[in-house]
Amino acid sequence: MNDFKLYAEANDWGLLVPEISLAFGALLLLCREALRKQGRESGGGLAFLLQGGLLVYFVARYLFFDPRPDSAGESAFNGMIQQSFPADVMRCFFLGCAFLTSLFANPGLRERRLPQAEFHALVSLAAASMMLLVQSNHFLMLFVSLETVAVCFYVLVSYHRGSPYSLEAGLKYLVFGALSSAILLFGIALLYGTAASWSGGTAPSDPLSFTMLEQFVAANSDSLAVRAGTAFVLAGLAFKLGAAPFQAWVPDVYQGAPTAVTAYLAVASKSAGFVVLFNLVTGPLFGLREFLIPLLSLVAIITILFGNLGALTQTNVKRLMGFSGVAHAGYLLVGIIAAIGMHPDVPEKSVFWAIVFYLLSYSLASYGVFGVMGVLAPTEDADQPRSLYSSLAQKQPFLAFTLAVGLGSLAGIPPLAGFIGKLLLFVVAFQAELYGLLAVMVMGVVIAIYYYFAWIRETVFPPLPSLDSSDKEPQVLWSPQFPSLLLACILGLLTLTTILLGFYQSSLGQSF
Amino acid sequence: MNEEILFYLFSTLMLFGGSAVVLSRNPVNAALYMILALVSLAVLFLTLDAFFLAALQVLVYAGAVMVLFLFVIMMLDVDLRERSRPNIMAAALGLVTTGAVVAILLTWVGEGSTIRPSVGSVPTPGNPLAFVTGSKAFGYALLTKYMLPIQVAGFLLLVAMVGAILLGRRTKLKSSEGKDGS
Amino acid sequence: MDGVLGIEEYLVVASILFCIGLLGVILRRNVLLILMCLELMLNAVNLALVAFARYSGNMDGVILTFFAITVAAAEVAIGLAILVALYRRRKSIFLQDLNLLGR
Amino acid sequence: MSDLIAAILLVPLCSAALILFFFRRDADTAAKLSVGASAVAMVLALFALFQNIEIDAARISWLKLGDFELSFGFLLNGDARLLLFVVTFVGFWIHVFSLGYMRDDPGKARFFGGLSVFMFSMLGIVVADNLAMLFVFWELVGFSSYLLIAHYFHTDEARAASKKALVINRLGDIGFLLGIVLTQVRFNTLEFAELEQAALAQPELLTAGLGFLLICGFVAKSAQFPLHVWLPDAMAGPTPVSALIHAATMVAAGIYLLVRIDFLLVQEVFSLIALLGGAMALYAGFCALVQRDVKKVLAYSTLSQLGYMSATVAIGMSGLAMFHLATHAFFKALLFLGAGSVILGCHHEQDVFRMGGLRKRMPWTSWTFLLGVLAISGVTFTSGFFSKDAMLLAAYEENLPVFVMFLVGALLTALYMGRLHWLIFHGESRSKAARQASESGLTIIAPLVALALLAVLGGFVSLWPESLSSVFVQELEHVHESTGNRLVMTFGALAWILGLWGSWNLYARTRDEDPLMKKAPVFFRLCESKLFFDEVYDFCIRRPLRHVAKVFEALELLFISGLMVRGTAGIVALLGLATSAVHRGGLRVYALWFVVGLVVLLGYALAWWEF
Repeated sequence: MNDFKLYAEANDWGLLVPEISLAFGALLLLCREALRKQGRESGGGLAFLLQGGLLVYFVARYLFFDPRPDSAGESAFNGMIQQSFPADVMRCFFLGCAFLTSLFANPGLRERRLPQAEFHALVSLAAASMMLLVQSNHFLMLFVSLETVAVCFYVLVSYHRGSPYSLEAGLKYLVFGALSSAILLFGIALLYGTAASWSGGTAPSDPLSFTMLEQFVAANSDSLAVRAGTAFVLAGLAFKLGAAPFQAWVPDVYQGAPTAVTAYLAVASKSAGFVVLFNLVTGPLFGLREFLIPLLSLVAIITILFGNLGALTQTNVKRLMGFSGVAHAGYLLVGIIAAIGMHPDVPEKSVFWAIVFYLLSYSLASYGVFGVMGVLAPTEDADQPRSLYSSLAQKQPFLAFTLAVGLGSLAGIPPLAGFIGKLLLFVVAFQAELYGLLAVMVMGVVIAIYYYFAWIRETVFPPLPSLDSSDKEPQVLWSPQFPSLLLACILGLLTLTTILLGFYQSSLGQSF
Repeated sequence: MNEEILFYLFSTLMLFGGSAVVLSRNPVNAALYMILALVSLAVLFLTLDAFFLAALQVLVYAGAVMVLFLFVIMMLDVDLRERSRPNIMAAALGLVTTGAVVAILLTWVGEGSTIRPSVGSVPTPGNPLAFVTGSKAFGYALLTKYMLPIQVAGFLLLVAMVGAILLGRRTKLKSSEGKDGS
Repeated sequence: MDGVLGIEEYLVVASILFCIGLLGVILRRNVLLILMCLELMLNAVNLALVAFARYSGNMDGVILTFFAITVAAAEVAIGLAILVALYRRRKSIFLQDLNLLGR
Repeated sequence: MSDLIAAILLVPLCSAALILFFFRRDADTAAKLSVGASAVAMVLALFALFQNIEIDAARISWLKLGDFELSFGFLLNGDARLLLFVVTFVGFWIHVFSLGYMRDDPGKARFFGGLSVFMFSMLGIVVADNLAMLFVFWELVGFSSYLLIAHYFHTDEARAASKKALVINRLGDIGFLLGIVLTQVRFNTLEFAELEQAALAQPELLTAGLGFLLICGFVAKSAQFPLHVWLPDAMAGPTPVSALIHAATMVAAGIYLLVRIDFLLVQEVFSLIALLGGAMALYAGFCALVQRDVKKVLAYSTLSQLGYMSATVAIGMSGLAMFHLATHAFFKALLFLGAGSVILGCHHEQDVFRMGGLRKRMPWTSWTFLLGVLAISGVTFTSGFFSKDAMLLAAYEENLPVFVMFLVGALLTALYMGRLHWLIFHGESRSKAARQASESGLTIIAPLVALALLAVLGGFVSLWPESLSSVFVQELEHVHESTGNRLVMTFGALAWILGLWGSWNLYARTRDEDPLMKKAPVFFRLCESKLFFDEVYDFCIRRPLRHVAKVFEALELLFISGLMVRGTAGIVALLGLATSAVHRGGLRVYALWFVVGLVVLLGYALAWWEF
């Protein structure tokens, strides 16, 4: 039993303080909800406080106490967890996403009289498990935290349970989520089984651990079982990313989910998927790079084309964001391919920085856009035609400006953060000599400008009175409200950061 | 030899049950076939010396999950039989694809080892996670090496519980009922 | 243990069951049955995992199976809850009636 | 020093931001702010000019990834100083003019905000020290131009024109961007100073292909053949915008780009530019001859003058091109503002055949306009004379066909400019609006006088400060030493005398129809149809290659509708429809997708194994 004792001693819970505090915060929220008096609705104050506090904790930790830009990372929990600077950045990122999601969702929940405490608890738990997901260094840990994220999202997506749209979206997400987790698990089983029963050399003692699998895969890259397992694992992950041909659920689920959850799904869940994919392809599956590069390139090309072409004809802006999210996943996949196809003398870190920066710019812009959408959303959240935004600039210049900057950044208009993000990806793709993918990316970006600008134009320019034959005055069905002060400040901050990051980010990347 | 007979008998039963789930039109029948498949799987676990899992399989799946299914079927209490035949195209594509999956798996089968190591009742010192039949080692592993995942799984169940309560609760909601059926 | 049964037999059965589940997900229109078929797929994977674990003499696969069962149960619980809620709104659990999105 | 440059850039930017955020409703404050900003920028620019220090590049790193780095920095050499002065000076007076011209416009705040954005981005192009930064400002200039052309967005004309300008500029910019990327790949730097050294060190890296890609940006922005079609349409914008952007500064940015990167271009590229420039000088002259809209005449005239400049750069006399750029900016801005004053006086009548006799009613405008006409025609001792004469000389020495084209172009210039002046200011008033015209206020007249002063005196090099004239003075002396000096000057004088005399005969007593239409109908039709450009194009290219053209058309639809042209439901839209058609919400269809994807992945795994 001595070995088990060693195992037990390797569980260093101190490393996971943020995750543990999030989980306990969620428990606290649930308990308080259970004990509260009838009729008194508890808000999300505690959740905001917790998530915001942790964010500050992280930032402070790196600013003042423990700047470790170049650490190789440390392994803990018997190889379940691998901490490193990039993973910490992503933990921060998820905390930020959770904070924004809770904040953006609150007004809608209050208006619909839906329980708030549970929502914030679920958002916190999802954030905690995503934070574990990006640190996991073991397939079992990966599977469990991935499923926890997924289960949280099943509930969050169908949270507007009064709306058949939301429930339908939840159902679709669940069915495909379960399908993809079965596929992922089969892949894991294949990799595990071949590694564990490998007779060629010394079988790894822990065949689920990334570190051990890396050696095994590198030595057995021509085994069909390894390839089939990898294909299954990639298919399972591609679902999370919304990469083609596993993208079909994306527009529906994005449309049906509550807007704040859509943002969370689009940004945090997808980012988690990308970081996991990055960890996998540069870690355990690195030995298969010859096999992976053409495969992922194909997936990336289809994804970019599909996302952009699909978005082109959408008039419902939530579906449009869904399709465009698929396209962004395609661009990010190019980054992933660059990471494995890179020249050996180009550091992997610069690719990771390109991906992280892209995620960052994407999340800032997306939260800006989704935030505005949330403010303007009609009673039925899923039903948001583009015409809802017509001449918003005249009614609510602030919201219109936020929206325009967000969309501009997503489209990649030069001075904004989104442009730099795309540029960084272009640069890494160029350095990795992925010229074909580069061409597809450029094509995608060109198409994207069209649909983003159609929306911006709808927002900024008033409709023409008599271009069409019908001379009807556009009916003003609703007058948008100004968001609460806190929300407005956050939106302003997002916009400002999007603009500033376009000008100043070169030194941020040095840490990677 | 016993083992072999058990394997062939119950894998046949399991595959039959599985196919019947896919083919039966009445969900109640499907649920019962499903229980058949799951229990057969538990027996297959037994032939693999995974006694603890076999028990778990019967308890969790056949006991809890399938009862939940049946409960929902009874609760909805309507005619749930499918009227339309499955789409031929879909069926063909499905068969082709699934056939491809099987084919690929069969191509590979020769690669693995086919000899089972003998099973001890306690883990050896050098290899604490060697395969054992007892549930004690199972517990040890879960509470030491896999302590973190087990905690996460606990939260997963919590989320599932909270979610099920939230979504299943029947309360008056300010909703857009008017849009239903559109 | 005389080792007459090889791991192939288990894997063949597991992959056939997996594909039966997959086929069910594609073909069935009743959401309840789709959920059941998903369970079948997960069970097939479990069988493969346990067989792998047994034949390689490594415990981790069995433990992963334990987690897979947990996850499957949680997914079913949520899935059925959503289904019931949806049934209350739409009075149907057939796919052709549950298709408001994307219109 | 670089603080000073940064300040010049930031002042218009701040003004634009303030207008955007705070003064959208308060149009008067916005206007004052914008004018003030341009005045401050001009004063600062003058400071910068007289501090004759070569700038040490204080560079700010903007983007860094591995060994790839982009930065912001300033490069203030002679060309940049000259253009800095021209842009701020002309810009300031056009701002002042706009105060009067746009007084009652409902979109006044938006207009002045746009002007400030434009000033910021144009100045950015001038001082940028590397191609990446230049490109960013280049795009910003295009964007602000789009906004300003679309100022009267309620008219179809303005909307179409702004779209056309944007699309065509984007087409050019794609080539330019590719060229920049290629430059980065070849030389591993984008900085002008480093590039120049690298180009000298490794001349074998310079290829015609690189050059052609790089000049795409110039061709679009300076409206050279075949991307010239947007500029005449862009006259749908307000007149001050036409003066500032589409005559004096932005279109000249293309020339400036050529001058900045001339070390990257090879002989083949230069030959092409020379040919295109000379042809454009001629072609646009013919087109200008028959236009009825006063602004269109000036637009074609601009095209023609840009042709002069680009051809001059191409024959190796970039200093002279910069000289003409400066003088052209003065007199062309003057002419446009004069036209603006006339349009304002005639209540937005733009047809020259419905004007006439304005000499007495609008004396200031009439006299200053006349000075502008004389300058652009190259009348001896006006600014246009000095710069055009020098260009003619240079062409005479270096490239005889271009010289001939220049000469005929000069004749045409005098002809159509004279026509414009006689038709507007002489004869009888041919419409009610013209009979009721009157001079506008001081904000209109002051810019006219200021610019007229420079249009006349700007040619005397000795009046220029040393820091500016150093750009061209050497080349100027060089060409004047050449043998053909007398001959060319005589030819030049003949050209403007003949042109003005001819126009007087033809147009001074016109009633309300173009006399050319009667006297030389064939010629008139030829010119009116823009030399049958479209028809020839149709006959030579479209008909025989209809099938090929269809493919190109489809491609064009694909790209242009991708580039935000609304309403062109091209292939992309069809594909888009097809794509979204498979996302119709059917869960089983999605599941099939999923499984097909899985099979593709697995099949790939299997196939890989087989190989």
